[in-house]
Amino acid sequence: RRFGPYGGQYVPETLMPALEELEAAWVQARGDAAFHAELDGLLRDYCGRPTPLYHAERLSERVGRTVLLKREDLMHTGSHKLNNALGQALLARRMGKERIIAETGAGSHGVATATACALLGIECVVFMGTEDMRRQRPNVLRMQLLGASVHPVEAGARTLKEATSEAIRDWVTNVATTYYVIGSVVGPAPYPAMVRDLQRRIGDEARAEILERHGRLPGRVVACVGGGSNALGAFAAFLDDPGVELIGVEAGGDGLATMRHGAPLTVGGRAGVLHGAMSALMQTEDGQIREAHSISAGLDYPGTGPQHAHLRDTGRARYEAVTDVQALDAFRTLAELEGIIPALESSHAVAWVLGEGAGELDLICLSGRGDKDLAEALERLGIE
Amino acid sequence: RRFGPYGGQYVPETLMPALEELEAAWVQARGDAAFHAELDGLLRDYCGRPTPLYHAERLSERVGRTVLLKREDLMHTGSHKLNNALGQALLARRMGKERIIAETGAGSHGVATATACALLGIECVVFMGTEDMRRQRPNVLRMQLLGASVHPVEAGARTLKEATSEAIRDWVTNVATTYYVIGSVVGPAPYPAMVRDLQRRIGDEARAEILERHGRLPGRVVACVGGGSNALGAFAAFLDDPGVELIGVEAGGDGLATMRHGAPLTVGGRAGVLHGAMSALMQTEDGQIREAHSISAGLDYPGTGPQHAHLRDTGRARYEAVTDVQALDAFRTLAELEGIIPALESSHAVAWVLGEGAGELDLICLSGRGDKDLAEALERLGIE
Amino acid sequence: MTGIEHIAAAFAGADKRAALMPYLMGGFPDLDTSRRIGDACIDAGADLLELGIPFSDPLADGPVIQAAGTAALAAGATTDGVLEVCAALAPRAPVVLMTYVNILLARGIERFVDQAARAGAAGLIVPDVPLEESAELRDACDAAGLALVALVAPTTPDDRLARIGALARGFVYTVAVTGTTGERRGGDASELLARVKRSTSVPVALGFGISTPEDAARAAADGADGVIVGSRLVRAAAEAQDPATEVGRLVAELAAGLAAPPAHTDSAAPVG
Amino acid sequence: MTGIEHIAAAFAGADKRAALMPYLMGGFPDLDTSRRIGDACIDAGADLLELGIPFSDPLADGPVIQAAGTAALAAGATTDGVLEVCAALAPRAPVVLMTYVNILLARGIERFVDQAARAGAAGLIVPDVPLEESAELRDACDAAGLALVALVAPTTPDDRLARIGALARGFVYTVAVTGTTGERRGGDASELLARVKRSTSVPVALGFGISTPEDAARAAADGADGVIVGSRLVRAAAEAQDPATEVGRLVAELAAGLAAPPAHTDSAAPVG
Repeated sequence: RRFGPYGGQYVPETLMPALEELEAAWVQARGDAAFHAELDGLLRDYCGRPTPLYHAERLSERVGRTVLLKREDLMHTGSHKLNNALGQALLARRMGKERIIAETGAGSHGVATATACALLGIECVVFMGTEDMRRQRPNVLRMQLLGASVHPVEAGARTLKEATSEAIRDWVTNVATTYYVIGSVVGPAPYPAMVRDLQRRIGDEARAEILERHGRLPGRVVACVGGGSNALGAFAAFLDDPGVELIGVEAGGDGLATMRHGAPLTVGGRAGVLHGAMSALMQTEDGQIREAHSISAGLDYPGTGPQHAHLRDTGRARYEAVTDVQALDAFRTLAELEGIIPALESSHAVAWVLGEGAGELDLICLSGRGDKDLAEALERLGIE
Repeated sequence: RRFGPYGGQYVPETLMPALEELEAAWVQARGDAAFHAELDGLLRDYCGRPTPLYHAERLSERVGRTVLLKREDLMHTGSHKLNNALGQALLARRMGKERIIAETGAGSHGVATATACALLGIECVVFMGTEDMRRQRPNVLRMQLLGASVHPVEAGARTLKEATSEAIRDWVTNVATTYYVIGSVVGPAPYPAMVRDLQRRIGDEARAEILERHGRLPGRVVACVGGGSNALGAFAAFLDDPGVELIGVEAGGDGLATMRHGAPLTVGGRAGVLHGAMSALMQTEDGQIREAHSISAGLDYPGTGPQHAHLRDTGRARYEAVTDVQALDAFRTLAELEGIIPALESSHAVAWVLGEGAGELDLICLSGRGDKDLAEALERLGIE
Repeated sequence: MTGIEHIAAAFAGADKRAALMPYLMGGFPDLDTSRRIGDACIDAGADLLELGIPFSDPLADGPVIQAAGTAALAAGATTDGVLEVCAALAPRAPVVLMTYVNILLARGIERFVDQAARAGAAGLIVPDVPLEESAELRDACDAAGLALVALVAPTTPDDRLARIGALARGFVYTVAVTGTTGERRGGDASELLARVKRSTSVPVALGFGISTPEDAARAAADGADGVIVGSRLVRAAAEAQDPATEVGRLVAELAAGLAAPPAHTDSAAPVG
Repeated sequence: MTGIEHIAAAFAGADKRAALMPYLMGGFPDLDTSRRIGDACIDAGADLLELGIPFSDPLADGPVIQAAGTAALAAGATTDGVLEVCAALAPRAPVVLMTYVNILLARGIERFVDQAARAGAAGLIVPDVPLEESAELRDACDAAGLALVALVAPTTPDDRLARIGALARGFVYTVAVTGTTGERRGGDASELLARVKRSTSVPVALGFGISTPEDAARAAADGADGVIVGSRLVRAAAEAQDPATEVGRLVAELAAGLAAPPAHTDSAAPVG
């Protein structure tokens, strides 16, 4: 339940029995071949896994080294989020839960959860900040069409942090009937480990394919980190490969100096508790959580997954930040060079690679597609 | 160059040498292992092929028989169109063309062409009716971001027919430097056969997989037909399987009785020439082309591929129409039952299956995803 | 007298069927007014006070207390400021501080507990520190003589209740409903209270959803040794022209409700 | 006299360096006015007339003629109506009908050709019927004595030119530029015209992009046996208060340009 000092279960007593029940169900499901067979079958036939590992030639030429993209953007619903949401929804059905809730920032996890619920015929409520609803309107429409209720959250900065708090409050209230599908490697145990396990096929697939096709391991694995599920899913397979550098790219927002960012790991944010787990946080002296800022709703979060904080402390992974402007530039560059429109979240990982001179083989986890970000990004880019 | 009486090369003399050059280049490329290796590699690593064949259990339950979905919606860019656009863009590069033009209705082909051009570093201009630009605004934004110029077409009903005419006019003018990527199995020879060949891997993959996984062939293959490239791509592999019924679903629009539709095959439209080929057409007594009508911009076309007209005449394929309302209902139904938001085009094929009582194993070509249609469809559905 | 003893004395000495513990948000609407609200509560018959230190992300709180916390922070409330309010009120009644664990972690658990004790606090409620995460905090509280109040919920099973009850200090805070703080229709808590009382030797207070004198009377009738009323009073503090007077008036009504003989209410009827 | 002979006579008898063939859109702005425009052209010195039957999707036409066709259809023009205009004009000058193949297919190729011949048409231009698709249509035209005018373009290679030229009837329509109809700056057509003339025994006319008397004179100087002027006149018909008078005035200027001795123009200079 802990990753070094991080993690834990900092939740109201009302939820503790539910977490225990969840952990037991997950341990059981994890060991059940039938569960894996169903999940694996759906990931293949429904979601389109394995996703390709694409050698981006023009991007490689631009940066002077080989760059491979793990194409989670080709997953059904357009991001890696469905790997997790589908696994948890199957678990929820197994546990006999009749209602599923989720929080969402960029909307990708909300859409993924709404999709899994439609597929399994389970009621679905998604909590979303109203600022994010504005920024990611297409995803709101998708959730509604999929039959989910989108519950607008007006508190605070009206983004992911508030949506998560509201989802937890709903869970506290309806815990008997409700399964809470957390969308990243955050929250109280067992979520961070469970979500990582559900996402680690990103890295497992990529590792197997790069060995088979390129006969070697990557020099670096680069992924964006908000909560950090795509990053941890990609990193997990390489943790025991000491030669592979792991780079988590956080949201630099307006710049680290401005405090308007979402980079608690990069700035060395003090450990604290948010949403049930201890991890690196953006907070005041007094322990109030700061509002994060990022052009990318999915990275607009002042906390991060506890295992990332531990990987940082142990030095196994390195965390850096790129700004909104750099991410936007990468968004456009990847579209123009490779015909791939990345999610603004994933654009942060691309931006880091574009800005890095050295290296020989970078593997980027392209965690999602940027269709959802078009209006926002083009406005900022001054196209249209 | 003909399919029975249909097809041909009804274009201005200026283009005839270009068509000859194109045909020669295509015949050569088709026989070149290196061309196929590059195309196959990109289709796998860049586009995500093979696409899954998904057994839609809740949809199957609803209609009382097994329904399989060929998931072209999971292709990079969100539809089958990239199979063709990528193949033709590679051909254009091989021919030394420095500029690519395309027409688009729903925008899927425009996005696919813009994507292929970005990938290969070729200039791209896409012609699109201004009514379609309004209906499919996200795709306009995507094309612009991919570096393509979107050329608005104001003539006539401002939809696909006019965009195609305008693209041909550009081609006539710039034929020396320009390759015209037609997006469907229409246009003068060799386009209908070439596009079919580039799309037939839809059917080839599906046929191989259904034999392997289900040990049998489908009872029916069902696909929507505007120009008809996804349908022909799906049908091609089954033409010599007499036990497999082939159903093309056209746009019934407001209903066949209203004349506001896009169903020239279903209503027995007289043969005529539009955009360089003879085929079934919606036209007046005097030979003026009628305006089509469909909620789906991709089916909003008064003509159709010449091979479809021939398949209809010979009885090998059957063509029916579903209305806008039925397509919208299917759009919503598939989202709610399976967590898959289909393109409004593909929704026509789903609608036909939903409305059909008999049968035992239907294979639907789900030609694209419906993200592009959200705003339009939800407004019509009265959600929001 | 330690904080734990203070609390015990307050429960023992309550001249009502159950001890009355109003909740107030420290620093809401501002520090001075919140101190005056605390005074008014004591004047009106409160036996103990629960004093909230605002936190930006209060997971266990419903909209009323959440909004009050946000407003308090916007008005400049700090942990130190609320500890000063505590110091001002503590001589008159036992004050139990309520906040979230990140507020403690920000200055270090030991330091926080030490400062709370020096501000005269009698106990501490931290709703996001369940039994499993409580060892360090309880050790610190025990060392400082502060009661680390345990929370139990309707979802808590008996074996867990036993473990929590055995480690409880001051009193057990029984959450009446599964949910966040707020005014709502409550059900019969007698069975839950009986289960909790079997698990512990300290008094058992009931909170969450209690807002009217009738609610309070029913909680007492159901067996609560104390009743905690929060959102109703915080709402009054937010809405009233003169928050202290209005909260005092409500607390007096609640105290009267607790003093009166139990009304014959249908337990299924609305009570809010 | 057959249509083919009519056309040959018109080219031979042109009292200018090259025959002048104005294009007008049948039914634009309405049927009657289009007939009067035709008369005005003949009065002003046209040697032949090209008469368009409007089609909804005219691929070979630029914006001006495209818009005129759309307007003609909106004003109720039909194939039969334009054939009546043809019948009215044919006694005064050879009329070459220009339309797209779907208009022919709508009533059947043989029937269309028969009706055109009966309306007095001398020839037929169908820009979307290239050599490869022309057999049936040419057979029908030959049978009816109608000249199926072949088009050639700058992109047409020599071997293809030879095949087209051998089958040409009436005259060869040489498309001056790669592109659609319209007013634009033209280049030197002498080389193209020489190539075309080597390939055929019939007269060679130049069209597309010719709009001024200077353009026409240059085309003649470059070797054209005839010049076709379309978009400039259709634009005049669209914009003028009195279309027939204005088109007649322009045709007279064009005719004068063709009659005058060649000006010393720099062939690279703008001519529009």
